[in-house]
Amino acid sequence: MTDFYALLPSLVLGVGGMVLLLGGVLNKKTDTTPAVTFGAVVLLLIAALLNLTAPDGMLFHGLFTTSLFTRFADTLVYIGAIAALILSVDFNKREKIARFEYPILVLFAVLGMIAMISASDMMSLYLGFELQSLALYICAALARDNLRSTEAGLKYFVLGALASGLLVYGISLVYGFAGTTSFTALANVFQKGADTGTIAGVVFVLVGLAFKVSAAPFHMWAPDVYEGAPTSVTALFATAPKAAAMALFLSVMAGPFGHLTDQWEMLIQIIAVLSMVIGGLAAIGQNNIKRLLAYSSISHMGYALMGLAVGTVNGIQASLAYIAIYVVMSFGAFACVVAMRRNGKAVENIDDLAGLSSERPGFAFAFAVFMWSMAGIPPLAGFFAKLYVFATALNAGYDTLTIIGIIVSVISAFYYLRVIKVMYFDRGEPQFDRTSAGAGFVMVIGALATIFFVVVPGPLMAVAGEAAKALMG
Amino acid sequence: MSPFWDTNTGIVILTLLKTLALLVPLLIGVAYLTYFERKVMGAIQSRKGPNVVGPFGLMQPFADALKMLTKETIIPTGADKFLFILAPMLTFGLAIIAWAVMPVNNGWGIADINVGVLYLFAVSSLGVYGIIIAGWASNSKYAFLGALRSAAQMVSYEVSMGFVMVTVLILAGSQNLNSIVLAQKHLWFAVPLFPLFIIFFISGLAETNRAPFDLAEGESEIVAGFFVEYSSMAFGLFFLGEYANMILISGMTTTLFLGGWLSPVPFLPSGVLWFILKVFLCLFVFIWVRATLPRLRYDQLMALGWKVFLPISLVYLVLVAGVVEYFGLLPVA
Amino acid sequence: MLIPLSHYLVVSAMLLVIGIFGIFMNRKNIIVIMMSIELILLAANLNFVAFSGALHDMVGQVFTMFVLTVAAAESAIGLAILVIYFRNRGSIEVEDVTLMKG
Amino acid sequence: MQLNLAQYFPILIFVALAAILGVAFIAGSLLAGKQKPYAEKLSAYECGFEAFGDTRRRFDVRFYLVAILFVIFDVEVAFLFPWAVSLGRIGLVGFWSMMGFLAVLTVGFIYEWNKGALDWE
Amino acid sequence: MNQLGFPILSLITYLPLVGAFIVATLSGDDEKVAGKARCIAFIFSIVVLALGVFVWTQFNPAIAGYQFVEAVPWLSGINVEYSMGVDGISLFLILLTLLLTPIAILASHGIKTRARSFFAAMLLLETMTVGMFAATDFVLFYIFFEAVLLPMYLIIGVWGGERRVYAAVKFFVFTLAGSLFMLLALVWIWRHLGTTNIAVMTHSHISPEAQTWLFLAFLAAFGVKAAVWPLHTWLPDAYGEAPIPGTIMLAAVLSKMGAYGFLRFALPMLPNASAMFEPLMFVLGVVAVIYISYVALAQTDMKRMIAYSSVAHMGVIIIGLFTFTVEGIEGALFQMLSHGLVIAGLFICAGIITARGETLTLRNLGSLAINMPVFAAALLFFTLANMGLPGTSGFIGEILVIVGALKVNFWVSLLGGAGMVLGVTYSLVLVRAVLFEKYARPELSRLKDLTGREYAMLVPLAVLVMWLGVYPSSFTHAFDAPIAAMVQAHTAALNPHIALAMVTAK
Repeated sequence: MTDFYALLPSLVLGVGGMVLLLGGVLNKKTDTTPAVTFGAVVLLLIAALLNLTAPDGMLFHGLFTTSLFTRFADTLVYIGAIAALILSVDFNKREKIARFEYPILVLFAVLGMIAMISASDMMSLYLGFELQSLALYICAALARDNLRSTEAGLKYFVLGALASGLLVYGISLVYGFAGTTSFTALANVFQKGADTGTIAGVVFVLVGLAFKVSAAPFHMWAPDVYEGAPTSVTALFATAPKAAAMALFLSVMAGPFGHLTDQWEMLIQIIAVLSMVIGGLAAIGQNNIKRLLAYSSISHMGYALMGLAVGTVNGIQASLAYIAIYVVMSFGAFACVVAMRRNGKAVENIDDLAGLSSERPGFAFAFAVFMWSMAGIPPLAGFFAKLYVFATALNAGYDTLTIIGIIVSVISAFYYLRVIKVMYFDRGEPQFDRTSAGAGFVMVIGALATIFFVVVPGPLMAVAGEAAKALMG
Repeated sequence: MSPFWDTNTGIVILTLLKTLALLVPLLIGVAYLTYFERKVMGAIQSRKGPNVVGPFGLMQPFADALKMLTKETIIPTGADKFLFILAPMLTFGLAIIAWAVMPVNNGWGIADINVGVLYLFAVSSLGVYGIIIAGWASNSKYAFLGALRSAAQMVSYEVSMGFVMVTVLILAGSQNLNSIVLAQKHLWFAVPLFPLFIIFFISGLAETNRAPFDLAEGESEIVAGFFVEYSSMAFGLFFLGEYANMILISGMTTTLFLGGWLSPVPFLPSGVLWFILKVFLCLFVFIWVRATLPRLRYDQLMALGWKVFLPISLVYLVLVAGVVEYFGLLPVA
Repeated sequence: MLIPLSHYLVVSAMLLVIGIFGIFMNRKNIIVIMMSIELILLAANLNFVAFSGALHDMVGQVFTMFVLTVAAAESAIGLAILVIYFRNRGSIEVEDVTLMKG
Repeated sequence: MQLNLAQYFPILIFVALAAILGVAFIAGSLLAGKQKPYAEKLSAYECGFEAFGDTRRRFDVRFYLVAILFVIFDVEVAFLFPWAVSLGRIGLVGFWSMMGFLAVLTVGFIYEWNKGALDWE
Repeated sequence: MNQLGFPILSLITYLPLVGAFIVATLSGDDEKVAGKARCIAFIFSIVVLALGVFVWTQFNPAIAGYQFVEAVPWLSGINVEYSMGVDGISLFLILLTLLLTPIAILASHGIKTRARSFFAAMLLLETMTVGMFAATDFVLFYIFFEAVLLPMYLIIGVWGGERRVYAAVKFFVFTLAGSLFMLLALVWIWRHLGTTNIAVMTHSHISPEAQTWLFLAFLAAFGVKAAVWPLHTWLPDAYGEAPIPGTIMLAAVLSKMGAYGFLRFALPMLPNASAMFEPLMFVLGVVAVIYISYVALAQTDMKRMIAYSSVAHMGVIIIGLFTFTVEGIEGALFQMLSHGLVIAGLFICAGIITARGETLTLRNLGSLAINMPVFAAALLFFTLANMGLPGTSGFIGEILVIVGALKVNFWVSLLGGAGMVLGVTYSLVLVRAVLFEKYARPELSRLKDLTGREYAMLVPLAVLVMWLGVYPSSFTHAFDAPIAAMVQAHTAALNPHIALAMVTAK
């Protein structure tokens, strides 16, 4: 029965998704997209609530685990997905890419993410990983008559498939040399150290995961995909899958490979530093806001990985808190990008934001809040995210890492600043379109959360701490 | 057995002999199938068929073979030479090697492997390659289009064929073809699985690109389909392959549904003759169908595969599995 | 008949390398890239099956089944995306995939 | 490690024989027949017209669709094979697991059907 | 909690935030709503000012430590509390902020476009500044310190002059880069001292070597904010381009943040490093006073001239701080208050001219004394106070600093004093150019004298300048105790045996 209760959220998503699919395809007379989207949001909400009450434990003979950690990460995924879906309603309609399949694909992607977050066996990990990837490949190419979108889909597919290929190859090596695919069994085996074959496997797994979180140097796909995919889809990419992939990264590195810290620690550090630096520097030259946010997300992944590089409970806690805050900032920022419309057309260039603040002060303010928060300027949430990561890294003696992080975060503040500069200082001809209720709602929620995080940072940190403890055991 | 047959060389020679013992009759069978077809079609169309070369025209197949052998092999200029030659060999070879697992009599299967059905399924799937390669390598529009059509067609029918095979497996509880035949001791699977039996046979027709599913080579539309550019023995190999495949499908039908070598008559002994007889029966139906039914349109053909056969076989599979599961009829595997 | 484990591993490693090179060196056709991806998955499968035999453990083979499924789904989706891309672009040359410089 | 490959030896023999036969036929005809090629003879057959355009360019997207559908269903059959054989040993859980799987597949099938993926025209 | 049993400091800090929210969400036409927004903002700032005065009345000057302390757990996990409090040092800086905000709001009569955002930003700025002065936790301090950037960046960039974008970005970049070093210092301190509570930090022992690095970090952060020469280059641009209310806040309050940082962190926490860097700071201070005074002399724009004079005065403050004498530090602190009031008055005068549609180029001005006598008197008064005329607040601050410096180093005292004399020259140049030179253009003769609103701005400032100048002890007695304690601790840290002697003497 425990199995059943813990399974309930997934069941709701899976069965509900299929029901919606049938409903959508069988009703040919009316446009079912709004109804299906609404249904999907409701399903996600139900699943999110059920998830909060799910019991801890091992499911299906150790294929899955539920713990506070998984519930924490799942919640982030739900939040990101719900926000992205809300954003998609109006955007997709205006861009004429409204298809009822999209919310269903999101549901299945979320199902995959949940599976991979809860996975405690390489097999379930791989299946969850692929379920979400496959659904997302399609999402990227959602605007199927748009060259950029299909090209994004193609790129995402090729590199994503390569990543999962490397991942599964790594898993095969780990399986072969350790003799098992179960996380707990692997952890036991690796207590005694590991041989070369295993380490090769671990490296492959690590590379595959790094691809998925788009950490440098495996980040090349992210800017193109972010730019090419429809904005509503990019909003999804930047939130839920990122959170899920980071959670997976944490659970794999801290779980089965937890005893191999000596082997992977250095790699994670390198990846973290490269991500921070490349994401931070490459964003400077961008003029497309989606590309900018892509690089920014690469850089954010670097900071989040820094917590993992520390490898302690506090480090994981900082990472989790970072991702949580990142998800909020990210969906907020993308709500703003989704709302960037002039004369009925979606615009994506930073210069198109000129004059926004005089015409739409609220919108501009929200956008500025997200940009500043991403830049890590107090008193916004993004600052605390960084502060915690730096504090834990420093506490664990990673002075160089911390200093690089701080310097990069200051340098990268300037490109966020540029967005604000354009919005507030540059004069442009107005005529921004009315922001849709959905985008406005997401924007407001995100902005409020970002601004007022400073008031009560305690609960999030406490939950993140407990989740980290649940993960590290 | 003398110790010689237990040494490695002995095993090799023995297997070789066994293989030849199967192959030679098979090839002769293929040759005479063409004769048989012309004769049957002749009879159906109230004419005589081949009757000049040899007594009753019995030497006709050899005459044909000789003719083909001496013809010029034309390789078109734009063709990929290697693939062009490879394709007919592949088609022919695949039709041959499937026979390695076919139990013509109890225990007579040359390779008595326990995944026989899977092997058959796999080998018959590979048949598509020969056609695709031929169409591609020819560098001719007709060949290419024909190849695509027959590939799509074969592939479509393979799915329902797969479902049918799975249903058989549920009843037999084994993938070993020998065991499957033995499981039909009391009741041929054609009886409880009658709709599937029909589907299987019709899919077999489609798999072999036979009438009424032969539109990939429909002369009126795309001349000869994927082998329009072939001549001489390369063409001959396709030809042989097609007939070998017919025999193979008949053999599979016999094994999976008609009780293989088992005797249908209670007091007569089972044996290889029964097998041959049943195969003959199937082949006769093959030819009969060709002689009587008109060709399907391509969309009808695809719709039949996907919209009729697939759902029926899927539903029937579930039905059979459910009945078997809940009425305790499972074969103890 | 005995085939040592290491032979399998070497073959699978070769498949992997060919696959990766196929992706990065290939300048012609996206289909080739998709085939390379399949090759990588095959390499993993080969590993799984070989290890499964060596360890007398069924998990590897079960894993292979899953990988096969995923590979099928992946190539289905990949083909679908490729087709719609081709419809828009009119070409599947790798060098043409340059609308967005990354 | 020892995989039981002995069973498959006859198949190897079969493959070898089939290959030999194929090669022999082709080689025989090459030797026996007179080869007198010239350009006209070697050009692709286009009902007597000059061939134009590239043969290996685009073709109907529906063929891709069929390929995609096939891949999906064929893999599913691959799952069914071992399941069918071992149905007796895996009990009700095994039975219903596959039913669930088939249900998912059916949903997909209904979707395809209604989307017109199965219509050729 | 504290002597009031009520988080009065948080109330003072966040009340403007509420006001900002109300102002920002006003609905209506942009033009029409401007007056309403200004009115609401003004009411809020006055209420907060009243609360601040109330705190002053309740303040016990005899206590050296923090009063009205509030502390609640905040950032779990990294051991940071939300804690606020005031002592004699921060009390008057908070009051200065509270006083100048309503005045700046009054001065923003000319802001017509996007007025809601502007007044919201002003109130936000007040929150951040007050919060920064009241914070008794380093993390909290840092947050407010950085957050000040956000509204100020917008105020300069949106409502500023022609080169506002350049100025705003330069301001942001300089300050952010500076505070980067403070952040580094912050994490170092958090790691090595295990606390970010300022009071605890101040009494922790830090090795001299670490002190050196920390001092350099603080120098970068606070030096930029305080516009210590040569880190001041953002300042003339920012002051010059910002709208008048923004300039008032920048010059009067924000520049004090840097000096406050030195006083709060660098001196008490890093006695060895402070002593070591004393000569450097003196040099910087003296250079600022003398060189910048010359630069000011060369300016052709009234606003920029006042801006440079402000840099020069910051030099005086720096000198005073680093004398480590009670006189010097008190002088510096006094000078901070005085300068805040005086410079605000000067910029208001500049604003009065611009409000009448005139440019601030000195060449285009002249003889304003003829038909704007009251204005002339005010400008003259503030200019005199700026150059330290006895009887005004400026005199007290400067004389205390010179006395303090004399105790330490004659030359510093001499050069500093000489610099102040230079201040006289540019002040006079300014006054002459604006008030007494003959009409540059005939239009100037049509300018009207002060309006009621302008009186309301200038009179309180003038009164306070007089009060500070005539009766300084009503202010100094509040910071006697903390500064005495600080100097004592500083001496003790440098010479342990003296500390021992002092203890035994008691």
